Amino acid sequence: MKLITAIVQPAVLDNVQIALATKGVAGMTVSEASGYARQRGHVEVYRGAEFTIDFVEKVRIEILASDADAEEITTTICDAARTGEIGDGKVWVTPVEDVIRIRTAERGDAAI
Amino acid sequence: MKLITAIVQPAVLDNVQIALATKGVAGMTVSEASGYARQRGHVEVYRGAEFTIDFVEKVRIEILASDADAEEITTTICDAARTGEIGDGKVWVTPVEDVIRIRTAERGDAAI
Amino acid sequence: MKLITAIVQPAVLDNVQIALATKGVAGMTVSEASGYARQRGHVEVYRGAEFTIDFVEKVRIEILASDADAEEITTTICDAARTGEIGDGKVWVTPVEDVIRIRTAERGDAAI
Amino acid sequence: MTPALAFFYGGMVRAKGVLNMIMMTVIPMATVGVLWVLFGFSMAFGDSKGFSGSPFQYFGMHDVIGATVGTDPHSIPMFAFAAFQSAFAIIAVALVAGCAADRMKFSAWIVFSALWAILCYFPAANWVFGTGWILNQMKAVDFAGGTAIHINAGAGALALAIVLGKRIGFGSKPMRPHNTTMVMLGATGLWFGWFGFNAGSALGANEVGGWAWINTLLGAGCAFLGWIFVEWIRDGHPTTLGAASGMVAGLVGITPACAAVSPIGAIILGLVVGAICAMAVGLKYKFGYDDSLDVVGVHMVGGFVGTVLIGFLGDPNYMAAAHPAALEAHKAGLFYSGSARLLGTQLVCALAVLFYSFIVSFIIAFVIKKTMGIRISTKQELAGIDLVEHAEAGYDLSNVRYTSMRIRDSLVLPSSPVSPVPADKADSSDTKGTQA
Amino acid sequence: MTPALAFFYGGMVRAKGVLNMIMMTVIPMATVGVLWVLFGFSMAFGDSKGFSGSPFQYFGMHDVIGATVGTDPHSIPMFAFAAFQSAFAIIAVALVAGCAADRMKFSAWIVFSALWAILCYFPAANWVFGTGWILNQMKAVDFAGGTAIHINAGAGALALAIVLGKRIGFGSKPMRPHNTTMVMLGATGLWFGWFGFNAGSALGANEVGGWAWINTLLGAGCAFLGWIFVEWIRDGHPTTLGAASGMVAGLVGITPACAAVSPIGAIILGLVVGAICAMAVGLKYKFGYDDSLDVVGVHMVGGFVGTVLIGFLGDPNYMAAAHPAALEAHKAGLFYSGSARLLGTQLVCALAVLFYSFIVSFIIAFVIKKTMGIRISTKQELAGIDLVEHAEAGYDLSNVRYTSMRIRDSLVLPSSPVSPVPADKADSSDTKGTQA
Amino acid sequence: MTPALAFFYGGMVRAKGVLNMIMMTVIPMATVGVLWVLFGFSMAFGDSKGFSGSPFQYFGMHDVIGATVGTDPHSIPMFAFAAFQSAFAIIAVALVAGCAADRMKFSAWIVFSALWAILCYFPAANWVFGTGWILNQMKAVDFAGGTAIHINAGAGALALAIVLGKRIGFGSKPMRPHNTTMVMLGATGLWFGWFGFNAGSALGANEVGGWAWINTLLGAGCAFLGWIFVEWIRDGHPTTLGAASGMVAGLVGITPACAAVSPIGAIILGLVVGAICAMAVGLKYKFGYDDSLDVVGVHMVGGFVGTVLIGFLGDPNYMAAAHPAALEAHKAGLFYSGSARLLGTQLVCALAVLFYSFIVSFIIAFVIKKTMGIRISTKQELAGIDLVEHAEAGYDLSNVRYTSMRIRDSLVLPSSPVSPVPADKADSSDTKGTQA
Ligand SMILES: Nc1ncnc2c1ncn2[C@@H]1O[C@H](COP(=O)(O)OP(=O)(O)O)[C@@H](O)[C@H]1O
Ligand SMILES: Nc1ncnc2c1ncn2[C@@H]1O[C@H](COP(=O)(O)OP(=O)(O)O)[C@@H](O)[C@H]1O
Ligand SMILES: Nc1ncnc2c1ncn2[C@@H]1O[C@H](COP(=O)(O)OP(=O)(O)O)[C@@H](O)[C@H]1O
Repeated sequence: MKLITAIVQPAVLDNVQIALATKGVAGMTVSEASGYARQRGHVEVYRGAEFTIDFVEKVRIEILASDADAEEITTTICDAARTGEIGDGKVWVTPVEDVIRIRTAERGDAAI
Repeated sequence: MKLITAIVQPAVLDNVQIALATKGVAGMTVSEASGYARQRGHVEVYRGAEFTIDFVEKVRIEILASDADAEEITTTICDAARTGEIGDGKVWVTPVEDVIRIRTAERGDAAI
Repeated sequence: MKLITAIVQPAVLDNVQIALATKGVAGMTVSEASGYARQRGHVEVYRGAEFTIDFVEKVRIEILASDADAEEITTTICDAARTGEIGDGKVWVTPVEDVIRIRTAERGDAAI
Repeated sequence: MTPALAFFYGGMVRAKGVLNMIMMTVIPMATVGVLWVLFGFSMAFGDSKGFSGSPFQYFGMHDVIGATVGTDPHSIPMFAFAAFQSAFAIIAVALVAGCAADRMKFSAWIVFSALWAILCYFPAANWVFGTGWILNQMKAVDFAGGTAIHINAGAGALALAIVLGKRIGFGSKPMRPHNTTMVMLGATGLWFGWFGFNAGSALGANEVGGWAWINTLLGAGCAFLGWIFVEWIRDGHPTTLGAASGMVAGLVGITPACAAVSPIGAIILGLVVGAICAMAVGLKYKFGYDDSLDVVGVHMVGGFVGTVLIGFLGDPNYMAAAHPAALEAHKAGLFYSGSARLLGTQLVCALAVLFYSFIVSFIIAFVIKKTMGIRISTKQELAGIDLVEHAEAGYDLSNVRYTSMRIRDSLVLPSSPVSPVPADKADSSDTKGTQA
Repeated sequence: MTPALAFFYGGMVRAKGVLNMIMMTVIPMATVGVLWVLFGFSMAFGDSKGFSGSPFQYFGMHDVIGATVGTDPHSIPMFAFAAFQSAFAIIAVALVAGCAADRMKFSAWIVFSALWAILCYFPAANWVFGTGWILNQMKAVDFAGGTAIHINAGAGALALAIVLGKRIGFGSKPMRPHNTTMVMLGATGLWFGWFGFNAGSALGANEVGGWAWINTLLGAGCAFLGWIFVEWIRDGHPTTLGAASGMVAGLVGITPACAAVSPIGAIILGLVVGAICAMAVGLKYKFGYDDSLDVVGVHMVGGFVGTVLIGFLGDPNYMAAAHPAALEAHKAGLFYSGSARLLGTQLVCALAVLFYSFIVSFIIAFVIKKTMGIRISTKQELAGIDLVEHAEAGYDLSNVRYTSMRIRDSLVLPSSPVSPVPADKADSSDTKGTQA
Repeated sequence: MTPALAFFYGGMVRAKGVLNMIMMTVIPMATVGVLWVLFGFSMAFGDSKGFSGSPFQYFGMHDVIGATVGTDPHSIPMFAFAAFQSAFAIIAVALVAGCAADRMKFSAWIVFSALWAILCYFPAANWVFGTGWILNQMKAVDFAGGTAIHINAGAGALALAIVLGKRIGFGSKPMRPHNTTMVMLGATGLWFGWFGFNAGSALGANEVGGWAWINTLLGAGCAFLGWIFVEWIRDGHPTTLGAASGMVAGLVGITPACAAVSPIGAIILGLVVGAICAMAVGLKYKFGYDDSLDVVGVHMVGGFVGTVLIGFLGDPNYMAAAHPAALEAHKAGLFYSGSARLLGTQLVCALAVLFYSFIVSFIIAFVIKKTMGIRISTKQELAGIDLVEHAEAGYDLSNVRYTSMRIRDSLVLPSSPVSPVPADKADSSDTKGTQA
């Protein structure tokens, strides 16, 4: 099994969600994150003192997938999240040794 | 070494914490997350317009464990987090190549 | 490729960021977390009732790196994040099978 | 003023219940306002019929045009007086809401609060401010409502808290205030409004208003000090929640006394009330009733202590102008006159209101519990009362929106009596019961 | 009062636009205040020159020292009267801002609001409160500004919303209030201030002020009830946002009527206004104009309904004291006199102000759009208007700071006319246009 | 009013220090209130003994019953006057707190603020409002406290900031306001209250009150404009924090002048004060004192500019009614009379208060530093002052609770003089020192 982690722009979350739903992806976990790379942050000014907010808001999406589905999900996310502007983010895939559904204690692919 | 990641209901965090403490688990890292799967979100109404909050609040728990302890910790979490209702969440286990305790620069199992 | 995850004190984030920048690390993703281990939480009192806040605020840093750079980045983070006090946190390294830059669909080391 | 109470209370609950607490606190501005104008004012200030004034004398404010209150050079139009007194009626009822955080059906609260206004406040206002026995037979001193408002509301809250039962997790799960700055906003707003209540009760910009103002400042300020001193000694730290609570306790305590004591008396009264209330808020854990936001510890105890302390601190120089009848009947407070007559009177009146209110409130709450139901379900309580009773969330500060939107077809005109609510969201019995 | 509006509006937008909404609402306190003193007061209360009073009669408040307003035992200094009336001018303009959330250039708003004050509010104030036709020729009843303020502002908001166009995502993306407690803070603050407006419009602590106060309480309270009843039936839940909206709708509706109707009339008026406005706020989705915070649904509709209902509910007993000229000219409301003359008059005046304001506002907005530009760019709107127009964020509640700091060299004295702004942050044309 | 200041200040600090800032600002409502009644009023308004009034003349408000202030048809009871003036005393002291964000021991602040009230404010109030030299010998113009309150507090803040030293990270780490909406809430609340201060200083609803009100509106509004214009030119954006700061700066500047200048004069004064203060807040970075929330830049500078501008703008038509003695002694402002006598007088008085306050405040702060200690430890400062001084957190908006609860056995009655505080949480010396 695989864990697919994507860091995307907050504005594309809807898109990704819909694209995945049409591919039949059952579930995902989402959390807030801040990123720092090519995309520049912004400047705020308080009583004349300048504050540079280095980090840019992002959303982290995590999806557990069977080995077979991983590639398709990855591509789907990338396509749905692409705006073509700097800051679109990254997707990465890591190996998972075991998955358990807490409610039923099912394990492995059945638990996804 | 392993990284055990659990997505659980916020209300069971206490339970999990106590259960792990009794098994002698030394530490954990917790963060907020939102999930989306079988469990339905809720509806809010503002001046007659309906808003569906798709995502449900969850807590992510991350625990580093030696290979030997991983299975027991996983089971402990699942047992402590189970309410039997849809939305109980998932636990997964990923391989970790190295762990370092920042304070002492210890590495590997010693750092957990 | 590797994913380096660090849990550090919020106050050292600046330090880590600068240290990594001088080593030429291009990007990172940061999020908020709470930790629980040797370091004790604090006590608050509301109308005479005592509340123990068990968890301590931490910052999670995630960095994707090529196999070659991983060790140097890990050490850099540890050095920059060390205050010597309990609660300095942990760094761990996990294997990554694939990385994609969403904007360009580049894969692998090129996407980091 | 009542809005200030809404923020004082709202800040103290958890973020998932803030809107419900605010709603419970502000709804009397509508319901009690209407009842007041219909027959409440008449019950309070109409000619006494024993239990209360006649509800029909000024029904719907008829016969009020042209009428005045007070003796002549200082008389004011009865319409203005009714307007001023409406604020007291509303806040008295709103105060009770603090005991019911996070678990009471909103419809049940509307019914409870209306009945409580009719059966507990309007009569008590008649006794204390109007034509009734506390003011006129007993000649007790209660300038702006220590008994009628605070003891009354506090005892009602105690009864309601007992009937409601405890919140899930009371005493074991932490329920800390979600926004202490909002608590402070409310407390200072109350202080501000209280100057109006207490100084305004002098019905004119005269000298009594001047010292009522000074004493209100001192009473609240010294109770604030009294409360944080207890905390500093007992818990090691003076807290902001304690400061806000102390202010309110002091306002409560000085309410009956503000025209009858000297500034030095107000300082003493404030310190005593603040310290006693700081200790009294712990009683709920000892006795196991979930008076969630300490209406009992602050209002019942504070009002009681303030009312009784007049029996000690009532100063003849000040009472001569503000309470001549009481001065004549009972002499001054024990410390000035050496006589306990005033003290006895105060004690009797305070206890009478306390017991009356407790018993009547208990009966109202109990009847509601047995008929329409008084509490939301356990599942709803865990989901959060804002969501299930009001379909809203107090805050949305995140920049990430995990939300989708749908415009109701029925937005402009209702399409059906009850629009469908997801079954797992709210027991439909809930909302049905209250639409009648 | 106007600050209360700023919080009522500010809480309703998303967290990324709260500061801009507050700024748009408070800036008239400065700009309109200055215009008022320069020539606005004179246009409103100077001797009528047909369209409005002469702007030069009291230019810069000259000749106001020593002048009084009202007949003698109750006269007040004209300076005090001008001060009191300035609050009406400011809030009327500020109300319009609610239609323009999240997308209007701040410089364009400053220009629009100043022109709107001059061309729409000052003349209308003359017609309704001063020497103009609605008060003096038509002898219509508008005690505290249902037409001049609310219909006027609502119609202006409708025009501005149409010229501005919709927010990105209007009707499809959810835009829920980021802080409903702040909305309630604003609504209750408005209520508090409105007591001052309505009771104060009696220009003295007299009996008319007394019933204006009572009616303001009832009107707002009953509209609050009316609104949440509609929600309870239609949507299944009474909401806090609905409660706050109902309060404001009721205040709007009772504004023209508060001295002319009986308390029972105020209860009816409140319930009707609350229910109608609760339905009217959905119209924007039907017709597709983005009146973001429902200035039309609450103020235009509420003001209209309140103004027209006087034609039914105007009670001769109350009008005799407060509106003797209207009573004499038109008899009382339809329900009392059986005559529709007052109703007709009210309707004509309400519609006249509505159309005048809509047309003039549309022209002002259109001219601004074609000249200086009225809307920020799409990219800026997505980034959030607080950031691009004000270089600020409303909240920073996290304990983690992803921020670095730089002290500007030019901090004390400006070094160059326009300091460089990162090109991707703001279209420089934006700020340049407004520095002139 | 003082609560409004608490929110103005509280919103500007970081989330970890908001409660401490609020506490520092509100504690004078208790402590200074008591001191005022005990002997402060007497020091300020008793018969002058050179340095100040006699503290014993009205000690504890004795001999105040029946006394009045003002000449007869317009006289008011001395009790009411004392009540009104207490608000000035409290806010003057509270203003100083803004320089001490995030690092001052709460116990040290209580001591400092009490001593500052006694040694700096009560005498200055005597000089300016009472029987002392600035009003009576110098015949300077200071209507509502530009010197006694603002210059005084600003100079005190400068001294305290220097003695305290900088916050950790001052000038390098960003310390942005955690809640700009709260800042605006405070600023607009101050504006609202200031109408009461300035118009109320006319001691009656008369014409002087009318133009004081108008001028207060214009002064604050124009300084708001002045400030954001400077920002727009210098930084490229008008900010909400700038708007709020400008309002307050304008209120400060117009305070001494509001009865002595014409509305046009108030507009000029407002623009000048706003622009100058917008530049002055940068001085702390140049000179390296950490006046955290710009008490110096806003209050000292604003008060100074306002006081001195009267020397230019004092209009004989307005001074005739409000400041006849000053008009007679010095003629009007330079622009009207061509004489610099008034200007010179204003300058001398402003500088005298400034130096007096700076020196005395410095000594008080220095003595506290050397005796009980004035600052929390570095470790405590990093942990956040709310936590270590008050054992509280301002906000808990998350739905996830990482918390467990314990009911203290000692909840009702203190079990031991000092309950144990975890050693790593607070230096025990801290709390011990202040319980005495
Ligand atoms: N080496 C990295 N490790 C982890 N996250 C990264 C890394 N590089 C970039 N990111 C994440 O990806 C986001 C977008 O990266 P950026 O370089 O700005 O744009 P793009 O991916 O379009 O080139 C960053 O904000 C950050 O969250
Ligand atoms: N494929 C998945 N990848 C990542 N997280 C998932 C996935 N499926 C479910 N989750 C997480 O688990 C939570 C619970 O899942 P859900 O299907 O609602 O209940 P249950 O696990 O009890 O069947 C979700 O809210 C989500 O956070
Ligand atoms: N087994 C673990 N799994 C995951 N995170 C851990 C684990 N142990 C510690 N941590 C994280 O590391 C942080 C610091 O750990 P702690 O033991 O308090 O200090 P130190 O690492 O300096 O010994 C914790 O707050 C927690 O976030």
